[in-house]
Amino acid sequence: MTKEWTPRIVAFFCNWCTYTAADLAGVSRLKYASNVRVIRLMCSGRVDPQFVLEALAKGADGVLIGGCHPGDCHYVEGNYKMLRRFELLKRLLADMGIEERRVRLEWISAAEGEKVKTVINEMTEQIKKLGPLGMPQKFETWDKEIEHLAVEVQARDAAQGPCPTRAAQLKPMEAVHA
Amino acid sequence: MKYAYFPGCSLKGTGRAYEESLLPVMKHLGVELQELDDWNCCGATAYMAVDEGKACAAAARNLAIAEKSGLQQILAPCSACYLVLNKTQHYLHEYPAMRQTVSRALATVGLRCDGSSAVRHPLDVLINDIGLEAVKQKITRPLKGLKVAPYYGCQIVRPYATFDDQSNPTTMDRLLETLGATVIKWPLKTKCCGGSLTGTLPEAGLRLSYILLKEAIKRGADVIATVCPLCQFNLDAYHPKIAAKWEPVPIPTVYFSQLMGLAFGLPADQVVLNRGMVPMKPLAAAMA
Amino acid sequence: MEIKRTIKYEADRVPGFGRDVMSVPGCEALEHCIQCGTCSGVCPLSIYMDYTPRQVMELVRSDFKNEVLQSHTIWLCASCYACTTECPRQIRITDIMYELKQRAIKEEVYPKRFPIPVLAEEFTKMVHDYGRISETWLVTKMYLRTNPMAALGMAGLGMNLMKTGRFSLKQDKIEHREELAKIMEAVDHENGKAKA
Amino acid sequence: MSAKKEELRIGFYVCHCGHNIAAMVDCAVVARYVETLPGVALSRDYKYMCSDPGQELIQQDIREHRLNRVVVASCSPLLHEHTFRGAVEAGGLNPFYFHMVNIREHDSWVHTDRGEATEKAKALARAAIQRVAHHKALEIKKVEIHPDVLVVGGGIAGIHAAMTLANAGKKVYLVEREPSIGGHMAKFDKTFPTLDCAACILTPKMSEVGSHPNITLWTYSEVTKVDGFVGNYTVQVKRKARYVNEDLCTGCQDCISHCVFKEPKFADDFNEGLGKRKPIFIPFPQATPQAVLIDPEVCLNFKRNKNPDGSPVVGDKCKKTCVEACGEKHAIDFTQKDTLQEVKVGSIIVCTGFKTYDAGRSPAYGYGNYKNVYTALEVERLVNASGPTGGEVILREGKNADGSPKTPKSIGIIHCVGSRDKKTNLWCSRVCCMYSMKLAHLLREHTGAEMYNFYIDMRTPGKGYEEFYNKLLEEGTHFIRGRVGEVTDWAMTPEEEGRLVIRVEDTLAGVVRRIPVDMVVLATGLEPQADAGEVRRLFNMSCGGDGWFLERHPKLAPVSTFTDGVFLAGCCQGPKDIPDTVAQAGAAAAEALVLIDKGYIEQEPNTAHILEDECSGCKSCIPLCPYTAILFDEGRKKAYINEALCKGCGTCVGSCPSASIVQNLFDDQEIFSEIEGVLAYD
Repeated sequence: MTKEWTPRIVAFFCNWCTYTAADLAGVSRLKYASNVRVIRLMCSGRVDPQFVLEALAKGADGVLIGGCHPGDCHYVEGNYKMLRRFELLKRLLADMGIEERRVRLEWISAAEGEKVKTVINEMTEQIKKLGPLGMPQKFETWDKEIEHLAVEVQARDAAQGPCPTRAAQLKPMEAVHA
Repeated sequence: MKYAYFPGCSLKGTGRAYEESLLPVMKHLGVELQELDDWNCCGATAYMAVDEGKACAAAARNLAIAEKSGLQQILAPCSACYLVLNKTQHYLHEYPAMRQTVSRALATVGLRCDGSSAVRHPLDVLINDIGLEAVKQKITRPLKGLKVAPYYGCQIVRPYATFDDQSNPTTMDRLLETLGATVIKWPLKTKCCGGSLTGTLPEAGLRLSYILLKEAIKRGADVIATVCPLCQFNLDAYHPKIAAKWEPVPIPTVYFSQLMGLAFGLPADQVVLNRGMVPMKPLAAAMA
Repeated sequence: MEIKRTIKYEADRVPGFGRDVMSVPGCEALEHCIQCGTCSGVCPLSIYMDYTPRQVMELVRSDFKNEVLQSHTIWLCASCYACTTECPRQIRITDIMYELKQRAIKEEVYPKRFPIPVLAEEFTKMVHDYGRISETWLVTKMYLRTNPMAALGMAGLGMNLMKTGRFSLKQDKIEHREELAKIMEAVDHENGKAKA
Repeated sequence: MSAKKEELRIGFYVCHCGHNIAAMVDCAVVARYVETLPGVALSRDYKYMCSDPGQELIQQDIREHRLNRVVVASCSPLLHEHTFRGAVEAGGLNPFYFHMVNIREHDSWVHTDRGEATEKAKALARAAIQRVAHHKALEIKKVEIHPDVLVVGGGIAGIHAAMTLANAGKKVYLVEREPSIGGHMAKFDKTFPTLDCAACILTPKMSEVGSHPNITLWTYSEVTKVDGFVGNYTVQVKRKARYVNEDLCTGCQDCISHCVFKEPKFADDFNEGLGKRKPIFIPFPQATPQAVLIDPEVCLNFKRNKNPDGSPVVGDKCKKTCVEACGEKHAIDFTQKDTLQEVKVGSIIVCTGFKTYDAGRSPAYGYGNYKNVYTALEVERLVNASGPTGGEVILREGKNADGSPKTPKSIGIIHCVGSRDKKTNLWCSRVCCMYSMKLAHLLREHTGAEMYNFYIDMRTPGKGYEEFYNKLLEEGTHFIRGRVGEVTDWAMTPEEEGRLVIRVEDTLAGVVRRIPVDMVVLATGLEPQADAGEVRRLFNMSCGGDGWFLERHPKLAPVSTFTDGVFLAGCCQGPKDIPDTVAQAGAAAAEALVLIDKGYIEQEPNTAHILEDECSGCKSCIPLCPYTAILFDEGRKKAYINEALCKGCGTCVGSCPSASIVQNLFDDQEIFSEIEGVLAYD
């Protein structure tokens, strides 16, 4: 396709505030970028960090999480729980070299259809500037590199026998995984 | 305390009494004012009517010079200058296209304006930076018995000023009360004096000045206190014409800084009451 | 009795004029106007206007460009911003008036010998030439171009100014006039580029 | 996994919704695309899926094509999920083998490029197809409904709702913050457009409430805490001390006449401060309950005897002539304290009303600055026969020629004060045009003054309202279309001297006018109560951007909220007049009756449960649950969830480190496949 690249954004919206706000944006016929795909959850507290990682791994260039304003959560404080997890998640993503601006948490109440529009448009523009994240492609390259490495190691092992130091180093790693 | 000082054209011309009285008062309060190097006219209300881009660029040159001087606070006593410099700041912040045009134009002469400076009015500085307590300390001759109508005019409170209420400003009221004067309550504090229309279209402009003078007298004021050179000019210079068209309304109009100088006991050449065309007799009588 | 047609045909409109004005920075909110008349109610000069400020707003929105640019209203605005402050739809009416003045000057459709646009032009010219305004000169020039006889009536005022030491025939000027000229030129260049 | 056992046969339906979807999404393309996806047995596009034939189509297909999953791409699930689940169930499938895709509110209505919108619809549909494969058959649970109802707010809305329920034989707790019920309506003189006397129609209803055996009336009380959920709310009410025992007081008011204060001295709130009352008082003659109360801020007994921390104590520095006058009734009790009371109810109707716009926020109109500028509510009291002047319209300032208090000869009423203004409130307050005309009529009747009404647009959309406008025109009231610029006291002409001058553009005539009047009335708009934010949190409701409580759906669920079992009525939901308020209160009562008479509510089965084998017993989920639904089995060292308490937020699921908690309808597999599905496009 010759079309200009546009980012893919996955959004997790809570049923009571942000999803309703997105419905309101629709009813009000506000216009915004078509890049976002919304997944409805009952509460932003349901957002498992794995959802965010999974979305990025499966090709999303950004993830948007929408919940009720602090103090307004339909389930008392699910949004606070999300906020706490979100801070940790941001650190994790930073360690993985993923730009902070790709993942965004917004409080959008049921009445703020206008905000849904602004946030989605803003985020689309921002991520356009950042460019594609391309995790699936990266995984492919990494897989190839590892395959390549494995072949090389096998070849070397075949030639020299297993490396004693490497085996010794592996042990504590395995212990960690256990 | 040190501020960049933007006098503007009027304070060097017909409104010189404002500068002549304001500078000694500020000095007396320990405030240092450094006149902007080679400042140019702000553009006032006339330039905006001709070319907005150029008007903004011309005003922005002054902001750029201030930024270069390292002083982040610009004192602009003239209402028109205060408004135009503020408006320019707002436009540069709000409209990226305008910001681009202006910064490119300034760049051709090696200037830049990032909008970091604050444009301040003397009333704002007196109330919020210096404080009325410090002003009180300097009073040697309280203006007891003097009834003053505080007249703010339009452009210091509208539409950008944040230091006072847009409909019912009170900073000058509080200042005058601190000086010991009695402040007259009247609903015309922020009504238009006619602006430049007194010259261009006298029948329309002078009527507004006449109403102000008439109502001030009706409510028992001895003197009108103003913050703007154009207001002062309109309320001071056209008395013969107003008298011919309606009725004589003999009440003097002085700058608030002149009243401050008076209360501080500064010498006559720093209070410059002689610059007014309407006799200051009521003032002198009230003071006696 | 002289009669004049007052009906407006579609051909009297300049389609797109309203949209064009509303696209100018500061003039966007005009589309929210509910024609309540607060602007006229607070305007100290509305009593002299041929169209009230509210009518000007509607004429702009309905593309009646010629009526608006030739009206006295835009020149009577003293920029007191009362309308802008009081407007319930936060329309910056004063800024729209400025925009209309600019267009009238550009298209040279303002009333001839009308002192207000002449003053604005002379003012601008003086800023260009000297960087500062000398009020006495400015006013003199304006009277010469509009109504020389009226200048005589101002003699008394001149005398009074002289008596109080506020009259000066010296033309004040800035040092770096070439710098200001260069900035102005650059703005023209930028604007020309933008339009091209 | 069940999906593996049987062959997956998904039926997919994309709805045109007339042109609403079809204009921006190529429905046929979407249907053809979905047809190619694994597991899809059938894919159709259809004009109106929610219509009877549309639902019939689903049922028929389930039977004829042996469908075991259904996906509908149409509008928001918040609108029609229930409908389609019903259709699926009617077709013989478990209703939860269904998923809905929102391609209207989230797609066709918000995008402008047909290609992009169609691509988005395809991606969303694909996600649903992948998701629905993992759906499981679930059972709907029923929760019992407690038959008692709490009504909060005793204005006309609360009164009507409470009476409706009580007459249906239900027990009602009516809680009112002020010392008497009646609300704003009790302050009005007449009601538009019929001009019947407000007190005459309200007072009988008030006393009925006071004596109804099914109504427990708690005035001078506030709800302080709400726990629980639909069917089972526990509500805590603070009953403020009135220092008078309501049950013993007969309303004889002897105490008031015998108070040590010979004359009323303190501003009277009920009369908008225009009148005065004593420290012991009854808010107004028709107050319900008919019981006096004491204001401890001004009562000498409390004022002269205070603890060091300022709290009142009973002392002996006042002669307490009131107690003497009360005699054997012993109704006055200086030792009374605020008390907390707890009740259990199944549903709640919130009717907390409005407050009027503070006219001081519009300084151009001079309220507070010029004494003869009044608010409309003040004028309601002024023209009221039981008001502070006995119904005589006399001005705060000025004298007639004979030295008597001044009566106005001309009056200007300014509409839309604080309303339709971006700087204050953007909404139209809906009642001001009508009540302004009512006041114009009454003021004219009382004073014979020349009446001017200044309006922006005249809004009379009600039965008999336009006719009322016409009646006012016939009476000779001047209607000037123009929003007033300012009210001042400076004069341009001799006739303006000493009067208030209204400056306005008469926009229909196209001229600016100055109109001198003796009295200005500001038709202040309606605003949410100052504490609407706290009340909203208390009952777990939502507010619109303007601060009014948000109904569940503006058209189809106008008295419901997003919290089941909590209903709205009256002006707390938005400005409205008395007929609309009463209608809404009736509707809210009916909604509560539906719940009560059904006896149970069906609960969405989106609760969570713990996979015992996976649970590591780390307890990290336990403090996360706001409903304390998660418990710990110390013996087996495993957590377990009480599904009756679980509300289905999924917060514990999202944070379980061993992924051992599963939420029905939102389990990990379902969501992961949805994520994969939405990203598989291009």
